[in-house]
Amino acid sequence: MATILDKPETKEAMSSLNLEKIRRDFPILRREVDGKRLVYLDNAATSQKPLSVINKLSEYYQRYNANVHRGIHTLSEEATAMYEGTRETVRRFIDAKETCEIIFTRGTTEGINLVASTWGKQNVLPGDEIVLSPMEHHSNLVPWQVLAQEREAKLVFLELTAEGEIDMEAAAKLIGARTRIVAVTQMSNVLGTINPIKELAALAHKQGAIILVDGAQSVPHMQISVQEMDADFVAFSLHKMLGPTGVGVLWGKKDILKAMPPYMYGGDMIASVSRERSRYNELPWKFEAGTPNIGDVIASAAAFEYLSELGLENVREHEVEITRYALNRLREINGIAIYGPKDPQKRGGVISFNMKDIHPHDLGQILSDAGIAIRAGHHCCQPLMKDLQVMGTARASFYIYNTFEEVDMLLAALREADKVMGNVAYR
Amino acid sequence: MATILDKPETKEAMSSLNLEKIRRDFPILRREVDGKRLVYLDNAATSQKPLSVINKLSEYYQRYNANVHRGIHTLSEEATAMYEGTRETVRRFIDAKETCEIIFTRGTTEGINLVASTWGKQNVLPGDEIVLSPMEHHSNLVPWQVLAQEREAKLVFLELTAEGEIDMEAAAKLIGARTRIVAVTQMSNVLGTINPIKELAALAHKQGAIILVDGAQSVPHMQISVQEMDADFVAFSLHKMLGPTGVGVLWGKKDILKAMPPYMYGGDMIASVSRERSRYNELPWKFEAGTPNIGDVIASAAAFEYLSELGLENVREHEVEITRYALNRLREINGIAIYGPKDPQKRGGVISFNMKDIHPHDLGQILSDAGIAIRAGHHCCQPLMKDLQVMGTARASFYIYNTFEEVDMLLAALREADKVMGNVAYR
Amino acid sequence: MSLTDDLYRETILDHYHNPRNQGKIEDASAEVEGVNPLCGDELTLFLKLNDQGIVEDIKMNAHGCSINTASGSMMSEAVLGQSLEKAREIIESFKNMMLTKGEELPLDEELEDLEALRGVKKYPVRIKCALLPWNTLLEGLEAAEKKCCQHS
Amino acid sequence: MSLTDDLYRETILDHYHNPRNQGKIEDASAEVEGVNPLCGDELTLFLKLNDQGIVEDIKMNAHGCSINTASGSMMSEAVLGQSLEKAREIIESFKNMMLTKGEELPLDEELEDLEALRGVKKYPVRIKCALLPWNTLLEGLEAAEKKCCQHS
Ligand SMILES: Cc1ncc(COP(=O)(O)O)c(C=O)c1O
Ligand SMILES: Cc1ncc(COP(=O)(O)O)c(C=O)c1O
Repeated sequence: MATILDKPETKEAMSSLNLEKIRRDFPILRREVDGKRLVYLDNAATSQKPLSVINKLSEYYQRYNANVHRGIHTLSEEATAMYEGTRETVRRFIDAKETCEIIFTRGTTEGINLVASTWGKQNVLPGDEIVLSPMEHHSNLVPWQVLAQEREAKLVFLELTAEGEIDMEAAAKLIGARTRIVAVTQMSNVLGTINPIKELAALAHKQGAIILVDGAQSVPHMQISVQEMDADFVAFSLHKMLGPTGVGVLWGKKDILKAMPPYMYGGDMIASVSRERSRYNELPWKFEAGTPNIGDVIASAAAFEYLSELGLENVREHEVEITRYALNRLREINGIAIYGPKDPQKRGGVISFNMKDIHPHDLGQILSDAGIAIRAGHHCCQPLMKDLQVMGTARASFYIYNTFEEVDMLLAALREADKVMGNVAYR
Repeated sequence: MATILDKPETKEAMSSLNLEKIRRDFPILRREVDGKRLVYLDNAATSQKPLSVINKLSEYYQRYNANVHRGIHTLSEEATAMYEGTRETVRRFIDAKETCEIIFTRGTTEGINLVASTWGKQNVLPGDEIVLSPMEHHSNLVPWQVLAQEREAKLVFLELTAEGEIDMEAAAKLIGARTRIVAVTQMSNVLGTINPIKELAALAHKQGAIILVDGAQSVPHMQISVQEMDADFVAFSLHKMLGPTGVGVLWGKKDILKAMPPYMYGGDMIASVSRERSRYNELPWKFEAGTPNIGDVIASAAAFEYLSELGLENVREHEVEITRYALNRLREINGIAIYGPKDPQKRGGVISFNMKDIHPHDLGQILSDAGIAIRAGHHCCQPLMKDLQVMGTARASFYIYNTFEEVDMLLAALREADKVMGNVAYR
Repeated sequence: MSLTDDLYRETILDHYHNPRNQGKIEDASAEVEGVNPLCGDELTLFLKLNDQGIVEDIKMNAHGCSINTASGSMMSEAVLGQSLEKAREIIESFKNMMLTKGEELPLDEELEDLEALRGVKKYPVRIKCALLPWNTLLEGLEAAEKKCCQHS
Repeated sequence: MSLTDDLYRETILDHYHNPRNQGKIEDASAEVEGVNPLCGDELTLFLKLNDQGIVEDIKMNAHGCSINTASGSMMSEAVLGQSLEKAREIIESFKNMMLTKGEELPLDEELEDLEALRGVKKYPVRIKCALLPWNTLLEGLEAAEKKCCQHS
């Protein structure tokens, strides 16, 4: 390892991606922060956007901005074709059977709320159980808490191993006859853990339950097939995968979506309306009330295309390697606690850690002053923080444009932080 | 009038706006459709966007894109400052008391659904009455239908005069002791009618009811003050007022918002979360679950600024004048039916009409082939179409960049349509 | 105005101004309604099958745009007197023409009139207008067939 | 690293590493909890007022960042032994310093230590960290005052 560490240039050659070329596509990476080059390691919060996405957005507003679906004029026809075309792009990307299973939302949070308050209200009865993992993001926890309270249903939590993986033996017992739904993240935004969705889906289906997958962290970083994993719902956010803010996708199995009542009511989701009563539109429009986020949906197509061109297997490989390198380097620091699986193959490119005695907020601040953007806090996972017995963690998360050199810069800054805080953890 | 008609150049001089200058700010207006210059008269569906908005969006993604609120690094601080700064811009624009009353939504539809399913479920009981006007958009009708069904409440419809204005004498009787909420549009997207919100608010408040204003068509086109009109809620969409798609605003009175349960659950809207229970965040974040539409909210600030710089009174004056001109010219056509108030001072720049025997779809298509974008159909107002005894209407709607010359082009194309359809309405 | 001319070819305008088989059938084997959610256009279709499953009569009550009306009118002519099976074949080939992208197969000679509607493909929104009568007919045939079977 | 140096001046680090008045008060007049929703930092504050409404004792139980801890520590020193009224004045001037934009008024001489926190203003997110103890104290004073009034 030592020789590689000495020559940062050669480290990049280890990547399955052409990082230099990729970085040129992201204008923000040329930005300086207080005179220092930006090192963006907050990708689990939101990713940066390539020019192709920014330009597509701009082009939409400069060339064919119009409201969709009901318009008969040229602009509206063009916008509708592009908007609906993106649905097909998504379908292919996640390997869904039909485009009518693709619902555009604002993001993962809205997707999960949609399911909890339509499917949930229809199907969860008093005494029923909703099974969650202890590593769920608040967005995949609080909607179920509220549903459980309303329905007098019970939340059941899966168990984690010491390395932060779901204990599948316990899961086989916890997912039982009263389970109506298993709602679980495919990749933890704190631990990085990749959960075995297919096995969990099998356990759920055996009990006649369904499974909802929070794909916020997984879909941007690895190839998924909703059919392969045999999920019933998958929700994810475009802003975490090179797309603009304000768009997400909820995919659901057609038969389940068909049986659900609508979520919001208004224009576009109706078939016909009289003063007292309305008939609702077909899938997917039944779930898309009002003017959608047309521009951002259309621009999202460029994000999907960018990732597909790189190849999701290359994206994943790059992240495994940079995570492996970062884990190794971080372990050099005395008094550091790193959470989640040790094997980079078993996790995503998200590393949460604490440097003894230094509050993550202080770390985050000092790193920011060095131009390095990481996240610090509870990462919307307060129950997990409690389980880990910490107030919060510092979190570095990688994406397709991050280099091994940036990991080195992180390390240097962490050492500097140690000094600033008058701490003696590292010698 | 005749002399003015002969010299299109001089007509523009009648406008309170510098149209030539404004048009240069909208790149899409230079577009050609099938070799004809685009004439965009579908502004009630969505408006076009000035370069300042497009550039602000692009700048956000190129310079300081980051997730907001919880981030400690520079980008996140910048994004948060801009995002929250836009709230203050909105507050000033609609004359709200506090920024915490400004909730960002996807659009009008989401805003109204939010109120119906939080305030509504808490406050509307069996036998209660929800008062609507017959000219409501589906977005301000269907959510109340569903609430009424769930709560065994009753929908009560106001009455319209022959010119499509709310009959205020009847309203004084229809808004009664059982009324819990009056939900009404400030400007009809079909008839153009401007409704007397202040008077309706007084009637509602006298009965202890509240009033929700659908501001989708009014806020973009006239100066409003939520305090002046004494409303309890106002919802509107940015995409109809120079802003990007995917953002809207729900304003509500603080005390009412405070007493409401949250709408969606997840990140950002919580104060603290344990496995079983959560405490919710303060206003306005209580109602903004998940990653918001950061880029589009920030870009919206440029839209508000653009309109404020023009001056809403000038915008309104321009629209009154172009509407007056268009109404006069349209009346030249034999066999045309024009809906809504005759006096342009009493209406917005939305003109719905039918040319006898020609289906609006056919009109829309033929106009589109001439480069002219209008809307044709039910405009999400099927009950009103039924009242008007039509299947749909053709609708031309104006905004700050439309010229009197474009009205002339509309007229010429309508005559051409008449010929194409083999009709003899116009001689 | 070439596109417009294309679209509003003579054939279409002829059927639009003089739609065939308008009206009601009192003793219909099936009566079905169709609606286009985008524009609100509605259509009521009446069908009468005889014992051999032949479309003995077809009538429509429609208030639609030119495309919708002409498409319905042409459709009624195309299926009147045809067997259930043949009617379904015709529907199939028409829908194929309207929905397939890329290579364009001409319709059978006896359906020549319908070729006039091919121009509508340039206007995606209006394909729904053209298809509404046909989708309604599909439903009608099914309903009528069920009824006939119950009779026997 | 000028900004960082600014922020983590000696005074702050001193209070951070050796926070004053940490612990509990068994017979407190008030015990209140504060939480920062953004980062989850929590704080329990204990207050003891005497009959004259003087802050006789103040203790805190906090696990926060340096800003939060130092701010609480300095606060405890600033209000210990002060009257309710004076304590509220101090809170007011500190909040003013942290929240006003534009012209900067220096704090009174006796609050000099607190000046060290002025640098936090450059980091909007962390203003909340600095304010948490103070907002919690405000609540605590109110609760304590109520209790005292009930006694009399
Ligand atoms: C009067 C009125 N209300 C509500 C809406 C719905 O707005 P949005 O589609 O942006 O949610 C519209 C626009 O379509 C409208 O014109
Ligand atoms: C695992 C996980 N689930 C859900 C979310 C919520 O996504 P969004 O904020 O885009 O709705 C996030 C991101 O913050 C996440 O990491």
